[in-house]
Amino acid sequence: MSAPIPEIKKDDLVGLVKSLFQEGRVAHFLAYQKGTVKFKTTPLIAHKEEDLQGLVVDDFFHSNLALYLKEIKGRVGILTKGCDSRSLVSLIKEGQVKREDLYIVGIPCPGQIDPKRVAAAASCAIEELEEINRRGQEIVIRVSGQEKTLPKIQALMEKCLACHYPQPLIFDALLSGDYVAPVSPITRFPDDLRPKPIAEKWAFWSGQFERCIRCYACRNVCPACFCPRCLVEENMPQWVSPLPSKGDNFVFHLMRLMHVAGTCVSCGECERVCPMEIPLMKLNEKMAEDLRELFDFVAGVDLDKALPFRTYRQEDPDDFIK
Amino acid sequence: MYLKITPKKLIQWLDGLKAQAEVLTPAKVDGVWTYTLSDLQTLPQHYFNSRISPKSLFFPSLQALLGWRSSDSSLQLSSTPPPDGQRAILGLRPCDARALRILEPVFLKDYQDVFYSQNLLRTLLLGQACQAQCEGSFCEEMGIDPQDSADVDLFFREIPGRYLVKVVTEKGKNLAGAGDLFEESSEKEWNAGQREIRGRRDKPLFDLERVKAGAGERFPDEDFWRRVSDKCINCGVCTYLCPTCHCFDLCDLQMPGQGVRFRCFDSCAFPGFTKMAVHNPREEKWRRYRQRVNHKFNFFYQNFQTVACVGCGRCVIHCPVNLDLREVLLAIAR
Amino acid sequence: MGAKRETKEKEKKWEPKILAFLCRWCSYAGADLTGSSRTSYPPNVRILRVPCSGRVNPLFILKTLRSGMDGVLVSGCHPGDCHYTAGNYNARRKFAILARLLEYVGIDPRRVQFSWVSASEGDKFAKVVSKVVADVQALGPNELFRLPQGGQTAKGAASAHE
Amino acid sequence: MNEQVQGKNIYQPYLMEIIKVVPETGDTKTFHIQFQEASLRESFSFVAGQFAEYSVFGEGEATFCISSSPTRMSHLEFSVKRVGRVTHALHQLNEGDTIGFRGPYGNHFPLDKLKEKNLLFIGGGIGMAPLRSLIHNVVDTRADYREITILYGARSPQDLCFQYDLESWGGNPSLEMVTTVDVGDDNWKGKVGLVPMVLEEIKPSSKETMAITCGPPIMIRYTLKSLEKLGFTPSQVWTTLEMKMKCGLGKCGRCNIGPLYVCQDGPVFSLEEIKKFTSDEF
Repeated sequence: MSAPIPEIKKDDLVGLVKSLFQEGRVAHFLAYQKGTVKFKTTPLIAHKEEDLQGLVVDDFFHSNLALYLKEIKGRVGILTKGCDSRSLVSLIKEGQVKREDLYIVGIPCPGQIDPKRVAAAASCAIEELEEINRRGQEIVIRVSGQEKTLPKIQALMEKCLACHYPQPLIFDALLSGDYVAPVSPITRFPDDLRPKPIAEKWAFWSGQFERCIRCYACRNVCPACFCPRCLVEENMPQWVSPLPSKGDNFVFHLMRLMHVAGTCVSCGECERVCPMEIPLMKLNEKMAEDLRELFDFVAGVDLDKALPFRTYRQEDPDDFIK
Repeated sequence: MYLKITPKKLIQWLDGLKAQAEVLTPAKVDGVWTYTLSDLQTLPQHYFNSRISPKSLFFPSLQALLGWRSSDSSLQLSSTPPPDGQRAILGLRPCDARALRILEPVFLKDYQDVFYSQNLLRTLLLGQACQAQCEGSFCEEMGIDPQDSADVDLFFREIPGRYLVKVVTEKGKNLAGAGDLFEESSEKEWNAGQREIRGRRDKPLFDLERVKAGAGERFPDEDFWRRVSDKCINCGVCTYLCPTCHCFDLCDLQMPGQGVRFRCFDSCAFPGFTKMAVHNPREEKWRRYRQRVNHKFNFFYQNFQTVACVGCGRCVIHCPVNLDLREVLLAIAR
Repeated sequence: MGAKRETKEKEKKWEPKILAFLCRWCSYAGADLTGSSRTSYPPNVRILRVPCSGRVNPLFILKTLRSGMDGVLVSGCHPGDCHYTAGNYNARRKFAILARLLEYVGIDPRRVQFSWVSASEGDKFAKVVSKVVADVQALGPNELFRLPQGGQTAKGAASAHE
Repeated sequence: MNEQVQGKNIYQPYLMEIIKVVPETGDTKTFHIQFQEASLRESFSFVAGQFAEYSVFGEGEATFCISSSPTRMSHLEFSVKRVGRVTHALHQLNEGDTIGFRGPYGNHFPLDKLKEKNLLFIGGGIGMAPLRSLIHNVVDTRADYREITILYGARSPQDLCFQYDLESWGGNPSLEMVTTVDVGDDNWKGKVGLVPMVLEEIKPSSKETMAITCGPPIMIRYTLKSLEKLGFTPSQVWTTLEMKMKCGLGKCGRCNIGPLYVCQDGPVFSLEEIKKFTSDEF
């Protein structure tokens, strides 16, 4: 349906994975297969060579497959984009997976297309989009039989627009030939909420927290949320009530944020899967920026650098304490 | 009885309805289609269906059931009064309307849940025919006609310049019959208003009868359930968005001197759902997925002679990992 | 009967409730010194003794706010003085991030304050508490998470008209 | 009552006062409770085997059977082992405290099928609570039944609940009472051994006998096997199942075993019924 990520051939990938299975290098391989609805892929969890039949290479590699490392243990091969590879770095640092158990197949990422943004740019419903294709630096779409061209900035996921690590950071094999994914020139995606007065911030977030239905899709899809028993399931004492009320949702989201501080790589999966479209990436990005500014820490880029809450410096900022 | 009305007059009629009822219409709020109080400037455009099913207008995700005030010496309980005030919901799709009927025996049989029953009684259901097949949907496979419904009070079918209206209930008749905004129409005109559904599949994906039988037959097949639930991430999106899922939790919120007991959504996909002190009968993911599918297509049918699924497709398109219920049903029917 | 009592309560002037997490090795002793040296400080503070400011999980702070307290104070040993060498250094990092996040979601930083108070700083403790109480007094009650009103709350996610 | 049912809030509990707390073992207590509303003390009725939802306001609701007998209605009793949030909260309560009560719910022991039969009660640990309700009931209507044997086991003598009842049953010439523990002590005069083993040792006749059992899942599993060995057919064996319940009204959807709702179709089932279950998830 759409042009694949530059230079990546499905046959190369399938060939590689087959040989990994044959050599016993992996017992499971995580990749993508064609989704059952438009503009979506679905994770392919292959346990043997035959399972690779449905494997695809296309423009909708949305899922961060590292999430399945919570469940699937042992020798696992995994297809990773730049952001996903940062998740792997984080998980290795957290002791959740061993580097030697992983076989990482990297793919340089040209940015993932966001059908929601495309539909918004074309002022139609996603259901009315007939086709989305990548053509060079542009995205070509078809709505009611009419072709239309969108610049990347209107079509890619917001997180991709400010991505500084489109190239996988750790890998055992890189599938791309000579293609190197471009680093975004934008430092960060602008968040117009940050300069606003505090009352407006509360008005915004209390409205968002009010809408949360506590389906836990954000938590369950998050590779960094690997606790076998989440705090919200704890009931003696009950720290967070399961009620989807504004106050409890506030505690849940802030608590989750603090828990993934330093491990969250802003892969954006929480926001993508949120059925209420709560802009969770605003929170992730804000925290990522604070970590960078206060502690010079960027999540998932350096295997050797200590996680921010596992270390300290005497000269850490102190001005907020009286 | 059949009527018709122009869009302009429909807005006028709804505006008049506002005097006696809250009028909820579909609107996009924060990027999500919901039923919301309408200013009735225009009727919704590019509208397929609401994100969260309208069941939550009847069975809300958070419902206060009772409250108490307590001191050291005494405790006073107060029951939450049943919801009141008339309302009308416009744009209800046939699938969601059916779902409300499917939920009726759950909430009304044996022990009548006054919150659900009152919400039904106080709401005028204004259904609307679909013009295009929703992504991920399989309503026709589930025996639902996307262009007709007997589960509402009035049902609207859009034709160029007009809405054709089928009067289903007395309540609908009384409301539409009053005034002169509606014109007479006929069954013939109604039938002529039938439209080809855009994007409709040529032939059904599966046979529901086979699914009903197959779910039970497949029940003991652990490998099958393990395979189909492999990529499930145990979140509650499918159940919370579903128009027929109705499992809930009861939960207390205590603040100094007072508290409230709430009913809130719960999901069979969560491992904690059936967890007891020492034992959890559905600890494993495949058991939970099997429960969901069987509850809908097997157990619910045994108990209430209807399956608890209307094929709206919400679980299909909003599943974070695109675990497609249709494919599972197809595999069951095979 | 209940109504009468309610109006009475309303007439009473609102006083902020502050929960203070105090490290037992310094600020708790500091609070003690404040008392024994007869320095007065506002009675709005409920003190919770913790083994170290490092014990204060950000969750405690969130939970305190959610439980209806109007303000939170966390106080520990001055940098370099931690009984456990680095508990306060570690805590400081978490608090720095939490404080910024709270500000970002719209919780006024004056509601959640941090201080270093040693066992000998009885006067400082009184000052810190007075400031927190005055700040929160100025902000008014923490109504952010008021109990949804008993009867009426029914959150139809599909209804945006609450 | 009926006119109230219409429009009544089915989630609303009655208020009950705790009139007595009886410590049973280190982690189990029996609560004696009474309706605050005097009229309910008269009108309330239930059948042995039914359960109710008990609330500690602010902590939540939990499900327990009513462990007193319908033949002794001066007050109600229920017994609680301390395992989770609500049970911990209940254990904190004292005489005079208020709790919430919704019920009775569920089916009950098949008294009509037990009449004119020999009865064999097999209980383990806190599983004695529902049996106790029925035992008191049949003792109070003793003439309706033939021989009655009670076998009760626990981990140690200290873990035996209802010691006061055990004494009175033991002293009752019309009952045969056997107690057993996994590990005895110097003063222990009963048997030592697991319930199923002791059951095979005392060899009750299956002729014209109904066996009623309740206890931890592992005990039930082996007891059912032993009963089979002794010649009991599935229709002669009854048990009450424990599943997580929240509403007790057949709505909240967590106690189902296949199409059955334990809170409405159970909790009392015959082994014959259990063998026909679709699912092994209990």
